[in-house]
Amino acid sequence: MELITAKQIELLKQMWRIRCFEEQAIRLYGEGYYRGSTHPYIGQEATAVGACAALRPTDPVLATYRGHGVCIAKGSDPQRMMAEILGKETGLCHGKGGSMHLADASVGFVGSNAVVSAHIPMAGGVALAQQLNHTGAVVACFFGDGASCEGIFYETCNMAALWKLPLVFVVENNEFAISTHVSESISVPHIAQRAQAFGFPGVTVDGCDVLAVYAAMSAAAARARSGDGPTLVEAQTIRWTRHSAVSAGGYGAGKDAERWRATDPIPRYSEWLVTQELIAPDEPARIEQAARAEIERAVKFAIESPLPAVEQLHEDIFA
Amino acid sequence: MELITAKQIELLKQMWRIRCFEEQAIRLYGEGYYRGSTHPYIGQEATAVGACAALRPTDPVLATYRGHGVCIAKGSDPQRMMAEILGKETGLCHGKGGSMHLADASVGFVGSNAVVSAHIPMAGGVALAQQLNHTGAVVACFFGDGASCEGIFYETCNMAALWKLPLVFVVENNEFAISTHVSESISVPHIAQRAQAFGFPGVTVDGCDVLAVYAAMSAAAARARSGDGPTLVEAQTIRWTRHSAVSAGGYGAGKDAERWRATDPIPRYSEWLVTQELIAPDEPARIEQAARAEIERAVKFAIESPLPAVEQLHEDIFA
Amino acid sequence: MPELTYAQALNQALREEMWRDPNIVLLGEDIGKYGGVFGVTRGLYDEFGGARVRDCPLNEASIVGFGIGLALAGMRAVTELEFMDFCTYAMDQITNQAPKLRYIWGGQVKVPLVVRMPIVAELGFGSQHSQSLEAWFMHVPGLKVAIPSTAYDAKGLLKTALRDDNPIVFIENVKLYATKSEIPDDEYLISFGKADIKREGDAVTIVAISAMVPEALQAADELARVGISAEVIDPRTLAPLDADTIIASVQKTGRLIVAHKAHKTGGVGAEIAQLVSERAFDALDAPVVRVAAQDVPIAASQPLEAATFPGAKELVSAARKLVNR
Amino acid sequence: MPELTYAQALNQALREEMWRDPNIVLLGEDIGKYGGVFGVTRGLYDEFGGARVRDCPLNEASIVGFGIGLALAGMRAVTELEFMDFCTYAMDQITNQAPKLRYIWGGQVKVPLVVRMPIVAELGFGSQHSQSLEAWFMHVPGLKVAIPSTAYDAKGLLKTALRDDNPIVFIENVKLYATKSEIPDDEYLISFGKADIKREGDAVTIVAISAMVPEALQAADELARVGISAEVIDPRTLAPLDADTIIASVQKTGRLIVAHKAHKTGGVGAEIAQLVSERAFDALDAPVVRVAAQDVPIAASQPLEAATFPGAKELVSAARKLVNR
Ligand SMILES: Cc1ncc(C[n+]2csc(CCOP(=O)(O)OP(=O)(O)O)c2C)c(N)n1
Ligand SMILES: Cc1ncc(C[n+]2csc(CCOP(=O)(O)OP(=O)(O)O)c2C)c(N)n1
Ligand SMILES: [Mg+2]
Ligand SMILES: [Mg+2]
Repeated sequence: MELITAKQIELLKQMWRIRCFEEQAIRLYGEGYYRGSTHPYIGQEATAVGACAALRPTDPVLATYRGHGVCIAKGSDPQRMMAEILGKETGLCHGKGGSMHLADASVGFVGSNAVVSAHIPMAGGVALAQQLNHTGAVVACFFGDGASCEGIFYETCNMAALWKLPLVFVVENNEFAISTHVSESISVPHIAQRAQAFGFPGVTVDGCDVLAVYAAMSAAAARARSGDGPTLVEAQTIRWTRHSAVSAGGYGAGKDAERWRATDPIPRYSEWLVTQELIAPDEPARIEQAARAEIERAVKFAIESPLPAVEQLHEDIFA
Repeated sequence: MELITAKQIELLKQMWRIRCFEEQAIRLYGEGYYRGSTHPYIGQEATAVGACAALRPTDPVLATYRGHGVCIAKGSDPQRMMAEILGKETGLCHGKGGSMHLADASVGFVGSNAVVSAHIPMAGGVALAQQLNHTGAVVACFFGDGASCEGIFYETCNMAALWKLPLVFVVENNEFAISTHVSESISVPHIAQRAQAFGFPGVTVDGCDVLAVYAAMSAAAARARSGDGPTLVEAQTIRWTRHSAVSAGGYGAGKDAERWRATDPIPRYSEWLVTQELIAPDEPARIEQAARAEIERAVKFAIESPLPAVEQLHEDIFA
Repeated sequence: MPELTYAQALNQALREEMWRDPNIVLLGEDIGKYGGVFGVTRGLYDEFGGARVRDCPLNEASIVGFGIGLALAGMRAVTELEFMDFCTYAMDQITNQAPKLRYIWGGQVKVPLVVRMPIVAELGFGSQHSQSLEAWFMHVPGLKVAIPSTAYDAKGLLKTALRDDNPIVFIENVKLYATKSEIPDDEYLISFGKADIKREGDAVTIVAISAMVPEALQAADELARVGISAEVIDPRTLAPLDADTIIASVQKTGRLIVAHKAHKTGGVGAEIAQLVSERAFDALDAPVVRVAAQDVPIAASQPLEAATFPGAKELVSAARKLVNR
Repeated sequence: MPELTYAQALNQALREEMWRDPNIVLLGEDIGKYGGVFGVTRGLYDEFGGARVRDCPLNEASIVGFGIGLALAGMRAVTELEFMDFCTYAMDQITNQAPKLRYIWGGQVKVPLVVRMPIVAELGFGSQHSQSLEAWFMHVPGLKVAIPSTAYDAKGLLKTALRDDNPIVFIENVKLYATKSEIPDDEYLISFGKADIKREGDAVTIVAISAMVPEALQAADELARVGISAEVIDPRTLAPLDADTIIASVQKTGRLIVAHKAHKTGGVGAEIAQLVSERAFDALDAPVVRVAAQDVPIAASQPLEAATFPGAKELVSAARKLVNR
């Protein structure tokens, strides 16, 4: 599936939105605008953006507490996202979810889950619903390398394979759980290899190359849509931050700066767009500026929004 | 590893003990000597006997509620086993466990578990203890095809592979869970294939051929003992009975009689022993008679044994 | 009116609602061609097909997780756990996911999910197959908990559950599956949060759960013979709980016994007793009495199992002691 | 005496016992080089090595299952769950396996296993990371449950747990990890089943659990200013529970408040209240009062979270109402 230029440029815009959004989310946490924790997606932007670009707007997506990137890539509104993270009434979830529980059903993002892997069988069920209702939709389920160790991941692989569900497992392999390196938690060199046990394809792709992710995801989605069942797409990526606002772990501040620069998906893709003469050399800077401005508006909106009234406490428990 | 003749003959004796034991367990349930349920091992004898013969007496073994066969194969006392099934004070567990919870620490059988797959990570922990204490022992964990779908099985595979534990997974693939055929519950043709996801060997063997099981298990045990880690041994077998005293399911009474006769591990192995001239042609019959007599004594012992006193209720909760 | 067993009544409720609502999908182990380990889904596979009555591999956590996913996608899922004890494999999905997603996502989704699970106590299955764990679920906000004791209630409550857009833990009882009620030919529903007075009396109130209800009725008969008039109340749902009906009864009798086959410590008896103490303290002539299973793992051996679970006998002596206090 | 934080005291208990007993092995996520998500195991990896302080993949059920296996093989396992909420993944191992194996196998084995898990309430983590689930474990025969509220108690109880041959759910609290106690240089143990009277008083008894203990002490100060003398009791272990100390206090005060951050319905407050009602009914001048979290999922947003959890303020008003009843 070929990308038209406008969409190719949109990929860069989305990566910048995510980058700027996460920088602000980190800053606001540091300045005490919200509590709990936040799990930045910086460095991994190409995975969410490339994968979601290969999906249709109506394709449901599920992700983790490290879900801001996927939420933006799926097309949600950064203003309501930031307001949610700050626990505001205007947030996507009226402040009840916070950073780890973003969801936006209006764009098919259902949603972030804070329990590692718990959303994987749910993604299977959402995919089963698509199959039963012949919607033609494909479901994408994002999760990490660590999550791929939880039993329910394998259980869902087996069921999805048995029932040939329209489901794509997207493993965001950023090399670490919190502090545990994949070499200490996964007994094989590539997580994609897990798929062999279930009889469906597993592919490993450079998760910092937005076009490579897009291509792999397009193939997986096409396969799922045509009724051939699930695919496991392992995106090898890297996170630029500590695990979360609360937990260090994994990459040490600075010590990996070299690798970060080398793998940074944004300049890499910017340069590609420029050399392909799809955009002018000064366009990337303008795109960055636009993203910064947009996210600053989102921050302003979030900060100025009201907190939920205590009356909300008993609302939305039962339908 | 070559079997001396005495041990070769012992394999036949063990299979007959199991066959007769289960026939009596079924009869006693039918006659109301005990409640709950019982899960016969008839048809699968070669798997437990062949596998345990490849282990040392000091090698710990864990199994399921369908565990009478493994318990006998590991060398436990049929009298105390039958007494346990009848809930008697003289039983292995003083009647507290019953048919689904047999255990005999004195022979390294620790033990049967009634929750599908729950014992698999425990087997991993027992194996870890062997490694940490350099005992040189290997742990064997028996479970069914259905059990291989539970998440903790895969979790344990990953940990056992990471830590190169002295553990052998023995899948008793009798084609059905309760009523669900493997083709409806497992997305690949051979359960042994699951091992590929974890980077250790998986082998499929004829579970009705006691020597084939013995050979596969010997290789797996040798590998584990030498520090190379786990192996998954899939024994393709077949059960002759309904799932349990309570649940039908799987093979229909009679309808599979043809296959049962064809795969019956006992005459098959008897004939081999005779043709190899390891035993006289009339020896198998004598072995059967001896087994029948031994198990009848066990039944008599169990029936005549006293029930536990109510005072036992509060004993053995805490150490 | 035809007499149906508890199991048949559940089956009828499923069948009627599946005809009514094509969105209902069943997930579980052996629920298809086989009809369920205890026969509750018998015939549904033939009637509705394998797409809606789905045999699953053995993986309880994912069965419930798939059910939640179906619900998130606008369908209605009914998941069966073969024995209540196995809810431990699906505990995260049942307690951290299903009852919380609507709230944490600010009302964006509904989770119409029924998790059916039978108690299998007193049948000699032993420690890992004989537990009554309803107290765990009563402690989880966002969950509704039904625990019917008769075929009639089982059908009416399950039909209501199948029209409710929220996650429901539906607790059945294998010991009751063969017990019968007259089932009206006309459709009926029983709303959650309405206790049922199974027998009227004025000397002592007995609140009984699940298999303790028939025991309580038997005890009431025996108590009547010695001149003690016992009122027997079945809450039928624990969440929501109809405290008003219980308290009204206690206002009348002044004495309360809460009876269940779950272990005594931390059982729902504590919650119900304390609720009544909080709201009707002055009406109580004596402390609330709990009749419950002993706090020991459940042995397979018959005499030990019998000594673990209470029955009509224990209820009778508790009631006599309480009344003659 | 040196002052240590709750987290440091736990760390010291682990270190001392690991030196004392070479059979102790730690299993968990991020507990090795990293020292634990909340730092409780800091330094133990360097001191005892990766064989005894084992970083595990993310699979809680198997982490606890491996711990049980180690215990069955004669070792002693300590497993850490990063947030109490994740016990839901290991529920079968914690409740159907560890506490039952010795019993169902007729005493043939011992299961010396400590499952450590911290409550992480009131820190804005939201619904799936903020629960207090102690009531679930109190309902399971064969389990011991510790839930210390001070650094001093945490160390003494954990050391005792590490010498006990039975499965123990050890409930910590991240909100308390930074609170300090003076820790004696000499070794000390605190036995299970001994409540601690944190403050003496004669007008009202407050039984407080975990993070409610400091709130109760603050409330007692404020109550003292208005002339109400409150006695604050920390049970420290819920199984076994020291009911005698609580009842002796109620005999004196005639009034009882049970306070915890767990949801009210089905919480341990119900069990403790009903136990006291059963055994000291006539000593109670008023019904036992429960001060507990609201029965709603826990929101991340600060004002909603604050409205969910009780604190000293709610305790003070509850006590005043109770005393001036
Ligand atoms: C069941 C469960 N266990 C542990 C945790 C704590 N925890 C939160 S994130 C995390 C690491 C997850 O690693 P990975 O799956 O690789 O995702 P990443 O954070 O790297 O994106 C852990 C252990 C949790 N939230 N849920
Ligand atoms: C967790 C759990 N789920 C379901 C059951 C009910 N059950 C008992 S045996 C069984 C089938 C197991 O099949 P398999 O693993 O193939 O072993 P087999 O009985 O064929 O030897 C089931 C579903 C159980 N005991 N535990
Ligand atoms: Mg990761
Ligand atoms: Mg099988």
